[in-house]
Amino acid sequence: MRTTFQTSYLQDVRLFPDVRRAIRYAALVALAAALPLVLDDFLLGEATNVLIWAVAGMGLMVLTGHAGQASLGHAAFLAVGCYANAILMERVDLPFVASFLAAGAITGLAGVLIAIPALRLHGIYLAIATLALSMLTEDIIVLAEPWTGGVTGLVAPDITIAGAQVDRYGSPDLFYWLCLVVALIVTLGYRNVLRTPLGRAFVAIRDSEISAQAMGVNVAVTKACAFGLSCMVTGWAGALMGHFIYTFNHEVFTVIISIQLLVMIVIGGLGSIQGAYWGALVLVGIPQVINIARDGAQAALGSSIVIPGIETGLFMAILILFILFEPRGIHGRLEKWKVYVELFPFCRRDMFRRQKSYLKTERMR
Amino acid sequence: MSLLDVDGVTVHFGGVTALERVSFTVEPGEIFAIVGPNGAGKSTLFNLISRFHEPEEGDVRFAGESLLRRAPSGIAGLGIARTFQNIELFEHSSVLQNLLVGRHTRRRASILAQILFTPAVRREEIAHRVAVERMIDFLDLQPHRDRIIAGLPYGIRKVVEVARALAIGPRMLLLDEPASGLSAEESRDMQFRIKDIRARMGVTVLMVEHDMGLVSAVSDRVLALADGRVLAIGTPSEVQSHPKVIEAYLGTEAAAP
Amino acid sequence: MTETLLRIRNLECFYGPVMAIRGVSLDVPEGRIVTVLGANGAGKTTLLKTVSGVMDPAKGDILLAGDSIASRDPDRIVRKGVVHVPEGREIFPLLTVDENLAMGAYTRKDRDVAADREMVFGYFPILKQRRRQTAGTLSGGQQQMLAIARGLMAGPRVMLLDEPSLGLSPLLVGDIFAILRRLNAERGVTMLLVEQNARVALDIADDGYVMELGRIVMEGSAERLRQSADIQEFYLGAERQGLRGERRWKRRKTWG
Amino acid sequence: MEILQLIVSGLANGCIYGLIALGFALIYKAAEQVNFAQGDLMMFGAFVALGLTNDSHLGLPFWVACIGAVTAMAVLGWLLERSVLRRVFGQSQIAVVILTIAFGFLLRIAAGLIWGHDPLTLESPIAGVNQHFGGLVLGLDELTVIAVTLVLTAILFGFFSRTKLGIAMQASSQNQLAAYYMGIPVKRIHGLTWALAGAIAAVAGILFASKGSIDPNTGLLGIKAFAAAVIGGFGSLPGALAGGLIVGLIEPFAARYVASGYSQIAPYAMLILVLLIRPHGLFAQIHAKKV
Repeated sequence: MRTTFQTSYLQDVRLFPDVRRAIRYAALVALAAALPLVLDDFLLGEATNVLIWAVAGMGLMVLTGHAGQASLGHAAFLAVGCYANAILMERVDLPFVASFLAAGAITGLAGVLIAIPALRLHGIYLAIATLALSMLTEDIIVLAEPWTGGVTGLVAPDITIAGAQVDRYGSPDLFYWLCLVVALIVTLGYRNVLRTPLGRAFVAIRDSEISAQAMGVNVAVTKACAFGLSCMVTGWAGALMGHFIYTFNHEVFTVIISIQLLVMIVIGGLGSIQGAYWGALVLVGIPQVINIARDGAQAALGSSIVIPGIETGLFMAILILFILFEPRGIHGRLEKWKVYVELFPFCRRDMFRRQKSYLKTERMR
Repeated sequence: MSLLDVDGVTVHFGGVTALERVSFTVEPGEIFAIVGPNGAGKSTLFNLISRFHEPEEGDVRFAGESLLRRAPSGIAGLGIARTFQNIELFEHSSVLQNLLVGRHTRRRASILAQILFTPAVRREEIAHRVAVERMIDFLDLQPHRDRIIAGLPYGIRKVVEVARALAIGPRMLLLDEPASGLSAEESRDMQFRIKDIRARMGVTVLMVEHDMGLVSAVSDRVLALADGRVLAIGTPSEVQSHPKVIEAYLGTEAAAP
Repeated sequence: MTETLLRIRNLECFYGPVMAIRGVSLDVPEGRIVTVLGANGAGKTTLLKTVSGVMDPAKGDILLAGDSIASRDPDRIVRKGVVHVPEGREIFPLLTVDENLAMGAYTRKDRDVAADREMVFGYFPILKQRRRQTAGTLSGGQQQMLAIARGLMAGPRVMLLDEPSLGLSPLLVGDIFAILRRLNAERGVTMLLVEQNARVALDIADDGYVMELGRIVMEGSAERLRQSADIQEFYLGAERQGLRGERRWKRRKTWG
Repeated sequence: MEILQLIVSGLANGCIYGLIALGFALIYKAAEQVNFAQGDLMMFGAFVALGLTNDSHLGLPFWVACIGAVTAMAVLGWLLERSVLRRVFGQSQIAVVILTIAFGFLLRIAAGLIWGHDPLTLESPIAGVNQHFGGLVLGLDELTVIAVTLVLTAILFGFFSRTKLGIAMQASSQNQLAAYYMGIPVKRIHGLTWALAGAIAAVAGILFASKGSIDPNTGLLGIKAFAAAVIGGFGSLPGALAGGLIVGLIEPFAARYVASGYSQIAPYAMLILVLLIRPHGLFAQIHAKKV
């Protein structure tokens, strides 16, 4: 087992606790940046999709995983970001970078506005209220036809950055790099938040609101911050998503998407940045796996099998298995393996065994 | 001027009187204990100072300023820190992280600066670590520094809670039953710690405690409450020998020397 | 010589990776009060939880009148007459006092429940006054009484008591221990008592064990434990001011 | 007269929501779990009854099919608890929420595979029979729905407040550990609770399918019933019924007097409004925690 000796106060404060990890992550980023050189256009599109979902996942993760506020309505904020970006580019004629930033700001503001009434709600009630919000989104998009194009929807405008045309179909590698840059910036900002008072305040209100207050943490302001940051990032993901799918209408941002997003971060591992990426990988990967399996079955049986909703079904089945056998998600499972390897051969089976646990009512507040 | 001035506060909970015109003052540098039977209103008094409850009458002033105008989260910023009877720590964080939350009121950087992790934020973070490490040293928590609270024994958690409260850098520390659930040995350690907190950090201590051994060993003055009213106030021996206190709280057996 | 009712043999128990109990054996004779003393984190609560079945032992056996009850579901163990009164006032906060007591008698099919309720009210008159009140609105001391009273409603042969004095005023501690002593004398209830307040515990107990870091380090009659220098310094210390005084260093424990 | 007609059809619809909401409330009260699959259980129950009784399927007598569906759904509820939910016993409520969401999806896919995706109607003796009271036309189906809902709510209410088992259910939801200490078989009680919720879902499904057609997505109605349960205050049985009626009444009136597009929005807008005014619903059972 490797032991890190504490030799300075800086050690806890640094971005990476040790050099090894810094090198590992640098290699990972380099690999990600080199992907367009290796992959064909289809797979590169899928990789882009993973990055977009990971950004959305990080948006929800900060709220649910760290600040402990479960949301079943984040598709609404994807929609706000997506429409705000498209409308700003189209109607106000803003360049992409400006409209993208503004879309994040608008969505963040929307999040803060939602947070103010949501402050009084806890746990399951908050989840339900956000679910209702998600249900409303579809109808509101239809009702706000003058801006959103209603049922017909909108077409994502072309992106030009520094004279270069960034198009999902025309220049998929540029669009991929754009998404990669956004994902990296968000990841870095997220990591920074976690090692500063703001991130600690998030965790504090998640674990005990009452003692957070006694420590001087303003619960209302902190929750509003969490909602604001979360929605801002989700809005950015929504804006990218708009460009990725090219045309969109009210049917894109359904409550199913909200649920999928939450399920995704649970599978990835709640409370970890890596979890958002793992979850996105699973979410985007499943249809591909099914396609491969279907092609295989078709070749073997000679007839095609079509089961409607199989993607969602498989996704949900994976979710059930994860909650039952690895509630800490993919990230948690990997961490356990790491401990196992580091301790080998001194790792006991009991180490990760959970003792029976019991719940008390949450109706006493 | 008194540090804390509780002036004629009255609190009712659905017809039950929790506090009835209670007044007392705590002087700077004092260790002041509140005793009394269960349900006498001791915790209510603490929650009043923490602003979790609202008094119907009366005022609570800290260093001359009324607390009633502050939000619950504004109390720590004034320099009042507290612990809880049933321990309210952040269960899934390490001891170090818990203590760092105690530094929350000392943060200066804006949200944007925190997201960007500017050099100023870095300097501030290091200052927080230095302060917190000092607290860890002071209360002998080094072996548990990086351990998650959920896995710590009860006695250690009690100390962590005190450390977290001290990380605020308070002028007054409210301890809610610091020795409850501790063995005689641990309770004796707690006694030394409370004395050190006053002697070395100059913090005024206000505590609620049942263990009369601890109360008489550390406190300068004691307030006895029963049914929301003040029974007696004075030195530990005065209060312990007060007939009404014996009748309502100590019982005859415990009062016998 | 009385029969051994509860017999624990070589018990080992884990909290995740942490070994909380490291091979504990103890005997509780019928009709006696046995107390387990020990510092925090010594594993006393874990011991009781393992006996009552809410935690599973990794090794070892628990015998009730000769039958193994280790790893059984808690409800089966209650039916065999072992009732656990947990620490920290674990009551049903949204039910009334009466309903809480009715739940105490959940496993019983006989008709004496009403009589037992009157008996319990005899011991705790305050509960009778509050019988229609929601238990969550009781004061801490009353909740503690309710927890004990509820345990009695099961008509137990063995009561496992976890820190009944926690957070109570000295007067109330005296009251509750007087009631426990009466229960033992009048109804012959066998008790396994885990207590931080060593003085009151040794006062009512017949025998005692001392647990440290998951092991039994000392056992004997309550009288013998009271005489031990270690017990006096580490467990009765607060009550006897002179013993350690302002001395900050600690004597090494010998458990002789 | 038109208003009266709207009220009656709103009440009948509201009773269906109320019945689903009753399932939510029941599980919350007895296990403090939140079942997001209640709507899908209802849909599945309706399909089971349909599969047993419709001529194009098994063609059994209607009442046999009813009993069969209720039994089958009770077993399904029990199996769900036994095989899946019991494994997350003692973990946070959110785990159960997510598990039941996933289970709901699987039920929807299963129903689609077995009975197809086209809307089907249940051949029920109470469908399409009308009673005339003056100018008022009342369907037998609507009357049955209202009567069954009232009776079921009353029975469940009595069960929870009067019987030892009902109180034990409440006890085990409030403090699992203490319930165990008292010898209450908490896990078995959870199984029973879920079986009961499955049975109620089947009743709601049969009544719903008697009033109109069903398809695998009918389960999404559960979300509206969910809003109803929350409006009424989670864990309160009369509250669930009241919430259901409120949602049922608000829909036709919003459609009639505002605009048809708003009847979908109205229940959720109502939900958000209620949560803002009373964060735990109208009949909430929440107490202040002592620090």
